[in-house]
Amino acid sequence: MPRKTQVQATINGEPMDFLCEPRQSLLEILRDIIGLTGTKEGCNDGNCGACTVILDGRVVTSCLVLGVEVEGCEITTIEGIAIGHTLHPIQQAFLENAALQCGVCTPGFIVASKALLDENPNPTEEEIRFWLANNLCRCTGYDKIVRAVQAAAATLQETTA
Amino acid sequence: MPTVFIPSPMRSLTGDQQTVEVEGSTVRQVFDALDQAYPGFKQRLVEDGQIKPNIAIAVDGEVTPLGMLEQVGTESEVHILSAISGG
Amino acid sequence: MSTTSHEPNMVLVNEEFDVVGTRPIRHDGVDKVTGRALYGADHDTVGMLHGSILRSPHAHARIVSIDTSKAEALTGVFAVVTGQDLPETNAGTMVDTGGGNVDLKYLRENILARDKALYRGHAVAAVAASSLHIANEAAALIEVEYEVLEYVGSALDGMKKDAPLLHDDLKTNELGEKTDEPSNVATHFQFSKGDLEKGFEEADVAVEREFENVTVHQGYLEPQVATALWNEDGRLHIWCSTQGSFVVRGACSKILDLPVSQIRVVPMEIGGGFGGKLDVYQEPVAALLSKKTGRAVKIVMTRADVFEGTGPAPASHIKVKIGAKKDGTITAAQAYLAYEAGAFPGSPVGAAGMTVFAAYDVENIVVDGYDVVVNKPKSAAYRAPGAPNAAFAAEQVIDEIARALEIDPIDFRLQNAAKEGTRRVDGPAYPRIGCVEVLEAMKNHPHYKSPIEGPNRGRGVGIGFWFNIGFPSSCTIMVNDDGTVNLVEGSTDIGGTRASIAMQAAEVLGIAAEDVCPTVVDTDSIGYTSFTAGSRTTFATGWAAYEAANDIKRQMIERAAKIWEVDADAVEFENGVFKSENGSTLSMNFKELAGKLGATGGPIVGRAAVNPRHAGGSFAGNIVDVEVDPETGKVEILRFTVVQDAGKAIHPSYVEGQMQGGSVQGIGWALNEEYYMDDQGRMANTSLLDYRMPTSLDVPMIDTVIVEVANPGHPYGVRGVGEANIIPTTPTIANAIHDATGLRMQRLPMNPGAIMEAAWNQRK
Amino acid sequence: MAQHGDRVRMLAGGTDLLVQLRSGALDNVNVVLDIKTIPELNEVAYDPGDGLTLGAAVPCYKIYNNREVAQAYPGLIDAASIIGGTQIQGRASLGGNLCNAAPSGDSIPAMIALGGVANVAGPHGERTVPVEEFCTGPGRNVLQQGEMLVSIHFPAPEARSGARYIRFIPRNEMDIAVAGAGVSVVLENGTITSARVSLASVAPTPLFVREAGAALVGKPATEESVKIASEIAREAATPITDMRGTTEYRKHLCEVLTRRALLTAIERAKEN
Repeated sequence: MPRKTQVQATINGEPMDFLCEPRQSLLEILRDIIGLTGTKEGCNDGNCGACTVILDGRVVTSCLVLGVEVEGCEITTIEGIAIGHTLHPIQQAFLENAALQCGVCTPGFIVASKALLDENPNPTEEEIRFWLANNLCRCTGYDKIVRAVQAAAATLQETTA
Repeated sequence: MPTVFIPSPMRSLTGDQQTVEVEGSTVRQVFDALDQAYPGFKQRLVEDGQIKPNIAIAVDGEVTPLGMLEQVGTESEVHILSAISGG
Repeated sequence: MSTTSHEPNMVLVNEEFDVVGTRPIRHDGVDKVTGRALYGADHDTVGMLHGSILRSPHAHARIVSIDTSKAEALTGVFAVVTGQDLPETNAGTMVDTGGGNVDLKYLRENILARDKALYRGHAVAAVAASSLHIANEAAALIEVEYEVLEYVGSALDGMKKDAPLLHDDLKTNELGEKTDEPSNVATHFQFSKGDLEKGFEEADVAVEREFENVTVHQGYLEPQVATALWNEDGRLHIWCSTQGSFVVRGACSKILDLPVSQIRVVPMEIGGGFGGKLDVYQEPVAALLSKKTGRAVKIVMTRADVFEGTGPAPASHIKVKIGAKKDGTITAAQAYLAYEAGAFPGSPVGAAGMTVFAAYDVENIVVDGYDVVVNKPKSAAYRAPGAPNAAFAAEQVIDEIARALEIDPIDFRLQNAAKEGTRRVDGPAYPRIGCVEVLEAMKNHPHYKSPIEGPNRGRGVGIGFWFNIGFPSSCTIMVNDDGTVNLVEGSTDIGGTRASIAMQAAEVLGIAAEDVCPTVVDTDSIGYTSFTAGSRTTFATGWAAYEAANDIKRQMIERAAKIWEVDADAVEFENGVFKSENGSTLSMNFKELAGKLGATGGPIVGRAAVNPRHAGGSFAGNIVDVEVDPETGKVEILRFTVVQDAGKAIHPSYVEGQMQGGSVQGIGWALNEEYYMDDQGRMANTSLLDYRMPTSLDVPMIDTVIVEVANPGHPYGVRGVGEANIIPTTPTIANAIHDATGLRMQRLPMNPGAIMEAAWNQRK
Repeated sequence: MAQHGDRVRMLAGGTDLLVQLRSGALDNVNVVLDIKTIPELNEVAYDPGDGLTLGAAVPCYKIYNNREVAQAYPGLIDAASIIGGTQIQGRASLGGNLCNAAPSGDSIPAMIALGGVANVAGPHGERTVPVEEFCTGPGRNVLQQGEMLVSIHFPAPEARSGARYIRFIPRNEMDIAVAGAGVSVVLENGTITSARVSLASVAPTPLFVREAGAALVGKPATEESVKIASEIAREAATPITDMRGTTEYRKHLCEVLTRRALLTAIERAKEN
């Protein structure tokens, strides 16, 4: 068995260190080693977006990042989106707009949407659809997801205005 | 009397009749009566006292989960279908 | 691309209720937006091993030998299993797993191949190891010697006289009669009514066309996963992603030859199914590995496994002929349906035969159906199984006749629409149905009234019918002293059914949806409940909740009577308040009475087990505008409206969600999705990059109209809504493409290359 | 690196490499070197005089989020902003895209059109390779054992120059080019003084169609001229029939895409 490396990273604001094999992906580390199973695996080749996390401020698919690559990095997963005991406006908007059915793609969509609104607080519908095109949803037809992101953008702008 | 709708592959048995009226207050009784009138009928549909696995019986438009035990009214329609897979 | 909704979604309400028809936040919502909800792959237990399955690289091959010694020798490997580890059976032993009758031999051989590998991806052996990486390495070390055989790539090839046989023991079944010669045709059936010849003689116009559907996949985002622990006490525990925990229990019981009492299935949250998670695949394999190792074993499929090793929707070859008079009356209709079952019998061709002309009142019809085994994965259910293939054919021929007769395509459908009393070709006469109401809602929609302008643009319409089913469901409800209730049920929640079931109980009890706490439990903890499929869950399990709530209501009335010292029949319950006239007016609301239960005789539990019949079919229709790039053949969906009869929308948001989701699956099916097979019968595009499901950027907002034609067979008039919505989409888009380009597309997918080819052929 | 010979692979964004490693396509590889930490491979150095030097490991989003670069090289942004999707663009680099040497690599025709030159370092020192000569076959490139791609250099855009990359895919994002065209033109009062045309997905490597560009030199920047060049591109293409399209269809797309790309490039040139 390949020797394991010790890696230190900040995950959802919490400094952590873990041992990982060079071949293990960040997705495997998050789910199997650290136990943050909110990040989902749908394809393991970067094409479904279910494993989306924010890595040093940029959304990536964690299945295409090696665990050993995140030494010293800041990582935000779905478990780190809520603000303390309060849901993030995007999470609230997904609930109110019925933007999920089976819910397995939902963590990836919420994390990707947060990164979008952090960068572009007032996106057009086309900008939302373009940004989220790396996240597949098979249940909703995207309609209610796009509406939820629009609603969340509006809420966030009210609160910041 | 209940009316039984004969599927085309079985109309050879009924001399091409598309519907047949027979006595009976359960599917079992209806099939017994049919077999009396048209011998060989039951053996096409029934195995060890049960409706054959790939056949479904509908009474008044609803496929019955009770099979041979299903009640049949005097005005009832009985249909013989091949069981649909999936849902 | 086309963006923003053109019209607000509409609900054509037929009856108002307090809770039913409102839009509360789903009970499992918070867990699912925070990542806390536990899905199959999230299950972990102490000492759990990881399984990996070795699959056949060939579409059709005899298994000469399997040498597992190198795999077993690898450090970290705990066990290896092959088809020899499953009990042997002869063909013809039919068993009911709860998912319908199947041949036990075929059921077992699909789990692990025995003498032959019948499709690329067919499971041949499996390994349990301390890590997934080691399990995968070990699986690759298993040496299998194959004798590669000629494969059957399509239904028509399989029906040829000289076609290679998949099963030496398979004979054609015709309504109980079996042929003597072995064949790849598992079943032939014929439905007929009236006199077809006479019907076509009366016709002024007749159109006959042939159509090809290719294999497509449900495309659920969560791959199949199962963890099994075969305990030393002989009990088998399975944690899995399934649409039916009791069906998994039933299937594993038959496959492993173990009584159901010895199996407990825990349904984890499920990441989509659409019919594809009714059958078992790796559950029995994980069980065998657990038995050999004494440890829990988890097997998670890869995406390629999902495409090659689970059941897709079948390809088919369909011929449809329809005749009509100048005045627009359809006089005759005929269909020839050859469906691919996959490697084992059981395509949804029966349903296709019943639905192909189900939207129309036609006197003379003949439908012939063939279920043909081919060297592809055993087909599985996918949203209205069988019907979309047939609709792709029939709804295009209907469109062509309407054009030939110069009648508006909706008026033409209205003129011939099925109604209460219309007899389907398979015999049954319709109860109250909403076919006409759906067509009228389409005709009245601003989308249909708006002009379609601009070059290379076109509009299409189409409709579809699905039966929906009843089947058994159970429910238990416990009253808490704070006036809330806990609801226990067994239907996997695949799209908000905890809410739609809880809301029906809340309506009966006169409490808020939020005062019901619904939980989906394992097979030890609730009465038998059939799968989440057939658009049945809100209808049937909702009905069980309704009955269980009424059981509580009855007991609460008795308790109020006891407290007030009156007869039970002197107590009324209305709008959540118990009342009795006893000189003065006595009254207590549900919460008040709930608080008194402990002191007045103890807890109250309501329960119900139902097996409802009158599921009431659902009709759905589409209006679609497209633009076709004349230089590339690429189709853009400009505008999409879906109309469906929900009977009664319990939670309209999730009904809309079903309609929008089905529509977008239909768009993918129409434009891009296909199993692209190479010349060896292997799928070439086994990733989500190359199997092109629609992304958010490929579709516009999907406008919905919920029509409510109450189902007389349900207390709130519910008709299942999960399936009918996908049926009209492929032909509607084809009709729109024809309107835009004059091309009649007779093969799916209608991808850019196919459209350019059709355009070039038309010019030739 | 030297010691591992052909058993080593460089890891930049990993969006191709990790997938290939998992698929077993690189069974011989047992060492992966993360080169993202090397400063030179992350530099984005633009000078209006000298042009752009782009580190081989710079992820796409850092390219299109760079105002200066976006201003000066819209033809490069066309490609960088459509590789994979948002998440992929957070990792994938043009250097990786080039080394992966897929015929369908979206950024390669764009880089060829812009006259990009690869800076390669190895045990025997440094050398430069024009991008159009970098790929030698599907998944194969000119790198010798022990060599690595450090950066790609693009000359400063001339006045009245314009470039464009477009591809055709059945979806609107997240897809592999059925065919793609990267072009650039330089105008002088309405006449084309130089032009480059390159195609994706229609040959064993990204294809530099020198003769298509040559045919435009000295011609007026009109639809007629463009039509001639795009016909040459169609004839130059030698695509295979596979799940992404037939030979006939892909050749047809080469004409359509080259024409559309050239017309946009000319518009851009006029605005410069």
